[in-house]
Amino acid sequence: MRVSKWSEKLFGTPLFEPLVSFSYLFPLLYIVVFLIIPVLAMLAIAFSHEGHFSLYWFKSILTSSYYVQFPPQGDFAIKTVTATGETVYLIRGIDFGVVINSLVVAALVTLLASLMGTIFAFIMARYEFKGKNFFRIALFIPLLVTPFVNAYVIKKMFLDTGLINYIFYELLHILPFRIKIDGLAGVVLAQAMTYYPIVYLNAYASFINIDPTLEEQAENLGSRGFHLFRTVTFPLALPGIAAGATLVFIFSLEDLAAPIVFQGDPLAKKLMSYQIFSKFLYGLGERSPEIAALSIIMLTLAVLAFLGIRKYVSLRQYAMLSKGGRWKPRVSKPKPWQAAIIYVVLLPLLLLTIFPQIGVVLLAFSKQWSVTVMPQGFTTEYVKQMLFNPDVRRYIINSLMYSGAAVVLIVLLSVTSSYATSRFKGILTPVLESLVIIPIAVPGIVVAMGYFYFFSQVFPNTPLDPTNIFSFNPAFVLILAYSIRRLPFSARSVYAGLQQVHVSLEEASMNLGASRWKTVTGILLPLISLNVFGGAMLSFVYSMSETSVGITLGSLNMQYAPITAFMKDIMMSAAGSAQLAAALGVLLITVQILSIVLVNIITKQRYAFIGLT
Amino acid sequence: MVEVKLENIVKTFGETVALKGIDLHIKHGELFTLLGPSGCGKSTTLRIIAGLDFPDKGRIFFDDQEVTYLSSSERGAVLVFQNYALWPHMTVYDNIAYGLKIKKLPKDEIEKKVRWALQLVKLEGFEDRYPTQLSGGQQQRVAIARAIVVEPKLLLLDEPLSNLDAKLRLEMRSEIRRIQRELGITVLYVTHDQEEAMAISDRIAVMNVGTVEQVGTPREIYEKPKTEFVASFMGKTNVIPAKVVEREGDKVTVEFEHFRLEGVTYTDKSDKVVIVIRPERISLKPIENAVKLEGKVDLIEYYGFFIEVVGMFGETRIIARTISDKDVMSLKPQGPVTFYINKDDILVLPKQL
Amino acid sequence: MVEVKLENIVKTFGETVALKGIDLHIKHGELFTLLGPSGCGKSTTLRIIAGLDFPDKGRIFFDDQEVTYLSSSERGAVLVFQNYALWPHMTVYDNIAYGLKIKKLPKDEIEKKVRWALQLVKLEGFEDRYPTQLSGGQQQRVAIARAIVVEPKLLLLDEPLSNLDAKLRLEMRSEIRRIQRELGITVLYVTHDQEEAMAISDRIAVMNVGTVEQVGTPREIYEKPKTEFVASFMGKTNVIPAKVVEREGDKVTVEFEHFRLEGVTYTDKSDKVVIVIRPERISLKPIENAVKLEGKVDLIEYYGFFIEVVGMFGETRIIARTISDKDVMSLKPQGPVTFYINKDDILVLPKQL
Amino acid sequence: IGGGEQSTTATSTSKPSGGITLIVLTRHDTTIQMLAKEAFLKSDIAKKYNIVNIKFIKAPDSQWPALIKRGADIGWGGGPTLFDDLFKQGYLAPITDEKVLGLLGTQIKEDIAGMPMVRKGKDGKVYWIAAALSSFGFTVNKDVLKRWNLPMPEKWEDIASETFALDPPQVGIADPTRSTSNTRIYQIILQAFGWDEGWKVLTIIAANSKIYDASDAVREAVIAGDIAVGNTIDFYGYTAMKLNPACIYIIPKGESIINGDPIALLKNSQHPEAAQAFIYWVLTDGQKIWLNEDVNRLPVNPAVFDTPEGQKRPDLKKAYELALQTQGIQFDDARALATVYAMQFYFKATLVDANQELHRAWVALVQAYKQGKISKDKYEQLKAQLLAPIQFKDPDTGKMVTFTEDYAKKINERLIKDPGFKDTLMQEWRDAARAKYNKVLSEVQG
Ligand SMILES: Nc1ncnc2c1ncn2[C@@H]1O[C@H](COP(=O)(O)OP(=O)(O)OP(=O)(O)O)[C@@H](O)[C@H]1O
Ligand SMILES: Nc1ncnc2c1ncn2[C@@H]1O[C@H](COP(=O)(O)OP(=O)(O)OP(=O)(O)O)[C@@H](O)[C@H]1O
Ligand SMILES: [Mg+2]
Ligand SMILES: [Mg+2]
Repeated sequence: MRVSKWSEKLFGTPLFEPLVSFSYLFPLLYIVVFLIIPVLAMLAIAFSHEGHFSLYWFKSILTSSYYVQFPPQGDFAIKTVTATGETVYLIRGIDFGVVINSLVVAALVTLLASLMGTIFAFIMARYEFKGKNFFRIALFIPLLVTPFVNAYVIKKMFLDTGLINYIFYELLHILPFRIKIDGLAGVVLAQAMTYYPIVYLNAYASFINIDPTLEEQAENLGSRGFHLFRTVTFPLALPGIAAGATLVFIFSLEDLAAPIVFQGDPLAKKLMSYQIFSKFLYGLGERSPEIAALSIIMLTLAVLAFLGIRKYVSLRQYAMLSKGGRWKPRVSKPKPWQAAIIYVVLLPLLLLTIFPQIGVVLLAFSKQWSVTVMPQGFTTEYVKQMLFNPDVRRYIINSLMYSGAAVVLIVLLSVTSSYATSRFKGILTPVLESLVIIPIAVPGIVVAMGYFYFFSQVFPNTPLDPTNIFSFNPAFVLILAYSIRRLPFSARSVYAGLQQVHVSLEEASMNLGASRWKTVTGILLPLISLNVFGGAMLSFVYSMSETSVGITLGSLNMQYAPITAFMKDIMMSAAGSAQLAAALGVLLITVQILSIVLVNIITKQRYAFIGLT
Repeated sequence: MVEVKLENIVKTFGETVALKGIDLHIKHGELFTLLGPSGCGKSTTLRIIAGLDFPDKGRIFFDDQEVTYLSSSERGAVLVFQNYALWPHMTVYDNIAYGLKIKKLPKDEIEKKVRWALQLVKLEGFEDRYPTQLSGGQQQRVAIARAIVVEPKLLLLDEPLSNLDAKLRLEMRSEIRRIQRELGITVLYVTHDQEEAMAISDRIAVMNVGTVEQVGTPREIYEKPKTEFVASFMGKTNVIPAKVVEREGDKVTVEFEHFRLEGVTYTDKSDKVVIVIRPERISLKPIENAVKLEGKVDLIEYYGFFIEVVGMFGETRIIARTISDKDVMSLKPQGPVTFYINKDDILVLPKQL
Repeated sequence: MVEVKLENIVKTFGETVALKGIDLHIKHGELFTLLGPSGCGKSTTLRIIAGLDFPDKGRIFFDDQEVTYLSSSERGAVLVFQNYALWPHMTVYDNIAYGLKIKKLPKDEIEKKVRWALQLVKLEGFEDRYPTQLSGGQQQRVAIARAIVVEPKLLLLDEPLSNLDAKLRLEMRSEIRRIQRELGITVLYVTHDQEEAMAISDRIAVMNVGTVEQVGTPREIYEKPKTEFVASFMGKTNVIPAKVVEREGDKVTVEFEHFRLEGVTYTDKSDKVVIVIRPERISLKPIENAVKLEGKVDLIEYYGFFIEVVGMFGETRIIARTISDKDVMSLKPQGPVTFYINKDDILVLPKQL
Repeated sequence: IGGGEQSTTATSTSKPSGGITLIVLTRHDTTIQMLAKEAFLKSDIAKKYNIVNIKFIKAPDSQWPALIKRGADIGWGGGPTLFDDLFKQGYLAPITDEKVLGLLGTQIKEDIAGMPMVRKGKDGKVYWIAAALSSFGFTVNKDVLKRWNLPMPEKWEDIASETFALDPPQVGIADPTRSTSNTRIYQIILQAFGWDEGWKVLTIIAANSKIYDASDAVREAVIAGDIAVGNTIDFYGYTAMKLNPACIYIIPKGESIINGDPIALLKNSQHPEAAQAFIYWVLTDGQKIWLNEDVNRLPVNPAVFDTPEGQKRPDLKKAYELALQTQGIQFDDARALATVYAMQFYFKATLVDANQELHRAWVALVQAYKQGKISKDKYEQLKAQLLAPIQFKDPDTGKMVTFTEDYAKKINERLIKDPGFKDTLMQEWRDAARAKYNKVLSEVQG
């Protein structure tokens, strides 16, 4: 056989090989067809005004003070006095207009999450102290995703009659007045508390990956304490921290749960994600150019943040551990003042951030939670209802099935794409590499809208057509959405696994006469099975708790709705439903803990829950 | 056993030209070594012969059959990777049996052959271990057994010893030699270690940035290097830039600093030359008919088996090596020293860039 | 410049005893080397001297000041790590200036000193590069400059050359030697390469699993090893297990296979011994008063500068090394061979475990 | 769960292929759906008609016609406006089942407090029947009222007053584009006060309020003590009272109406008999659903109060009797329908989206007046300015117009059909409203 020029160019294989071409083309086409085209096609209407191509909608958004408002309006905090004579400070944040608010919130959340994540990561990586194992476990807890209920509990905590005021105002008298946090401030708080472990995990990995000799050398030259941290440790960990921070930025930008929970305050609604969501749900079936334009702006911001940081991170990814270096982690006992900070400041902070999850569990077993500090009464009714009511069970089963099916696709996609990108250097390699990771940067609500129009236009009057509400079955659309949105988690894991398997193991097999197929199935897959498994588990967990697409497209036919659509529905409807939602939250938490434990036991490694680079 | 011919093999990777037109002829049952510095194209050549990469130009023959575009699995030239590439999820037995299973041999025949290979590499009793449970040397023997058991026409070894410590390296070297002789297969061996190449090879090709500079027996290459590069690559040697100032037939006079060496053999046209003198050919005791260089001692380094005296001749450092303590007794750093060199031991070669 | 004394240093890591009671005395301005195989405790010793680890027992003195529990930043013994530990986020200039900035020197003084250090390691013009933009050798020089610029009392070098290729290693070796001499600082050097140790050191301490086996000049250690371990660690040598069968004062008769060597010097009480003979001390030509061993040729290996003949004496392999072609002319594989050994060149040492 | 019913339990959970699945379009929330499904599938009626499953589809109003065309069987819940709209467009089928018709006038009154409980066509046929009663009013949390020293509101004007100009706001209402009950409340206000005056009342209410996405959230906020007063439908109020004794539901005196929340047979039903059997069940046995602790609605059929379950809810019985005596306004359904979308979007653009500015301007104005920083005249003038209708450019004619009832009628349908038109208009409204509010604010401050 002669060398095939185009095969070499595209796929990096001089002799055309079907399996390799498939590994390139399957994930490539899948992502193009089910992500790029739907999203771009839908967004295209943003460029039409009165039948012509126009930037009208962008202009009108960016010049409307509703969307962009300088100087900002409103008071950050308002002081009021109740009839009982108590002073209450209402903290809501100020209004920069929808677009800038989103940016400001995302930036603040990123900043807060980075600060907290970095501090926790640093003490965990560098200090040995009593209760460290408690910290270690507790730091995982905020990562457990319980859509809506989580933010609901946070909102409750920061009411003027909530837990925080109870502790700091009533009990400890530290606060001279009550505070109540609402509006954008509430959103920032809820998101920061939810997302900071993402930075924590990335920062922690960075800190322990710093070649200890780099710090020892500085110390050896006379540096210590904060100077050492500032000049050596922190700059070296910065790429990892930045990677985590970007994820937080994007997650904050697209988050719906917190604005929905804080919706009572008009400010909390002045966020891009909420605006798109709310208009989309109301105007179901109409193609609003204004939402499309807003979606494009949001997508652009997310993608820019993402690409920017990827560039920065890849520039500064230092090959940390050099050959021959000693691997002795720098861990020391905290000095008294450091211990004081750990126990007096960080421990309470940590407890605070895990309270939402605790609150969810309490709520699931309580009769009600209205004006009291904590939920009241004990009942197993809601948990029973969750487990035994056939309708509720159906939502659970739906979610399990969709997530399961999505994971099968995800495994196939991540194995093929990682195989192609890690083993071959065709011109399609960088394209595929970016495509596989890009879903992280596409806000879920944008995907949901894209699918809505895509499926209603490409498959009209079939069960795939979301406007065909009567017979629309969201199963297929949700599986697709999950498989795309959660692909990056698994793909990173498989890719990492492939990188650890030296190519020569495959070459040796082919060199001994084995075909490509036999080599992949007989040599490669067994070797990366743990990575595949770990990644699949991760994707599964995140599929189970996917909200954006679930609560929009998924709720169009409740018969086939996923658990998150149901949670959102009941959170906002009949009384006592917050408890049922919490019970479902407990179920999700259980699934997640089981998965993590399973992954840890089977792959014998602490799995970084979310990683970007 | 096979004869391998490479005709004008060219291979580029993007911008870098890895091979600039290689011609080689490896004979039946020979242990042939490619020797050269890192990045000169040794592995590339090997991989092209194994069918893991394909040349941009040129042709490859096994005996008289052209195999240039045959895929690796059809070619029967088996490569033993530098890192052994043992499959960690298979036992020693399964690793070795892999190639036979692919050929769909009957089970008992596989068993028989694997046993034979295990015996050959002296690893009986290790069949059920996993590669991680073996030492480096044992792993290498498994890799060789895995290659040999399929009875390859050609065995390719890519720096198989570079990961081993000095002691093990010596052992493995003779092992490879022994197996090659026992089976009489053609072996192509890659290394950047000149000592290893000389110890093991029937013939050596010295490579330099994508070209073959010289092919010959170890002795030919050590004693009659054809280029400055080959000379300097074969062990520590003195390479002194100089100029031809007079010619008489193939005898010339060359000059460096203010020293003149007369009547040395040189045939090339270029006037820019290097004088190559092996340190051990420089005597510290007077010898007859020798060129005499007077300078001062820069350094005396003791190496146990031998002693090196680094002399400064003007700005030029020349190293002399002796195994006799007495020769250096009278020398001291910065003191005077005289080097005696037999004219036959002076090699003048055109200067390379 | 400083004098370093270690008294009975013990260090354990969990179960492993890394140092079992080390005593060392390093003199002013000396280049002192710790030599030993991987894992013997060289780095641990160095780190304890640098103040990066603390001993479980024992004391450390710099001149007459005890520094055992001084923190690394106060100690002034600067370590150059094996992997250089250059900070990848700083330029060459910033890397070198780091230690000076900590001392809060005025800016222009820092500048002056950094320039001086750059010049010393011949890296002028590289100040603005990042470490990843440097070759391995350049990186090492930056690491050395960074250490030297703070004018340390003591410079500690942990296998600084192990990552370099052969050629660069030679260059760097003389560089280090030169800088050390120029500045006259005390240097403690760690390596596992005996050739490097011999070429560079004033004195060497040979270490083995947490203990110092011998301290001495390179020559003392090569020629008068006190233990089997030291003998076998200093270059390729023959170490033949044997038994003392007769004693007469400090002369004994030892036996291996069916060979007997009479009248060799041995003072230890143990009867289990090893015979240590350097290959180059074995002659292929008859010499007077020599022990004569008759066996057959196993292998002849050509190394350029010298040739090795591996002889089989019963089941025992003995290597002889010669630089003369003529000696081996008449030998052929599997043919007979006679090794001649001067009694003075036979070293009998008690067998170690 | 009764003892001898194993076989039926089995059929309700498994899915036999032979039986009938009824498709019910609804606006009822999940709890009601779950309760109804569970109880009905166990009933003798379900067995008799071989109904093995009920599929609820909770779609927004705008989607109902499409779903009816595809053959949904029953419409249940969503308020009379929606059902009258469907009736007008011919999507409802007349009820023929004698058993159902037999209930009318006997167990189920044909009108209550002046409002129809049964819709009859010109042909005399019955097109929808109320399955539950609702009134509209506010739920009040007395603890919070006390905490902020506020008077108990009794009428819409009370929450549309300076008293409630507070930070944080203590009134909660819902976005009309998301809440049918609040839409109905705003329609009531617009009819009770007249179009122009009505908008002023709505504006002040919005200025005093937190605006939630859905009415459920309003109720939750009152129960949780987040706000003192929330606009709700009656049964949310009753639920709140159950959950938090500090809560009380109040029907605004003389300004509310009693609604029947209809159930109807849909035009293209595939199983009209079975569907009507279900309707019969809802009107009789199924009335018990309303008595559930998590639902708390007023049944339309008072016979249910005589059952054992009914006797456990004297509170609801009392509420039912109160409702019968309610004096409501004359409410014109057709008129409300003619402007419903325009009203929703205008409300959304000028009062919801611009709520932040509106609230600030209003609170600042009231405080300035209370603190004596501005005179009464100035106050009245600025208040009038704040409440004055906005001027905006009609995208079609380019002329500056205001949002009159006629204009609202004119654009009502088009808003649904032309998203570009809607987006443009809403932007105009939103920006004009915000500009107006900001102007007042700056005059108050400056
Ligand atoms: N896949 C590749 N892509 C790009 N360049 C390559 C590739 N493989 C080899 N090269 C380049 O080709 C040249 C020859 O490489 P090759 O691996 O054959 O060297 P080598 O002689 O085996 O070196 P070493 O002793 O370090 O293994 C080098 O410059 C190398 O960088
Ligand atoms: N931090 C540590 N924890 C546990 N064991 C250690 C640690 N550091 C060193 N050791 C052990 O102590 C012994 C001595 O180690 P050391 O690093 O000093 O050896 P070395 O002589 O420098 O070896 P090499 O030449 O491989 O660098 C080894 O057995 C090593 O495994
Ligand atoms: Mg190579
Ligand atoms: Mg070491």
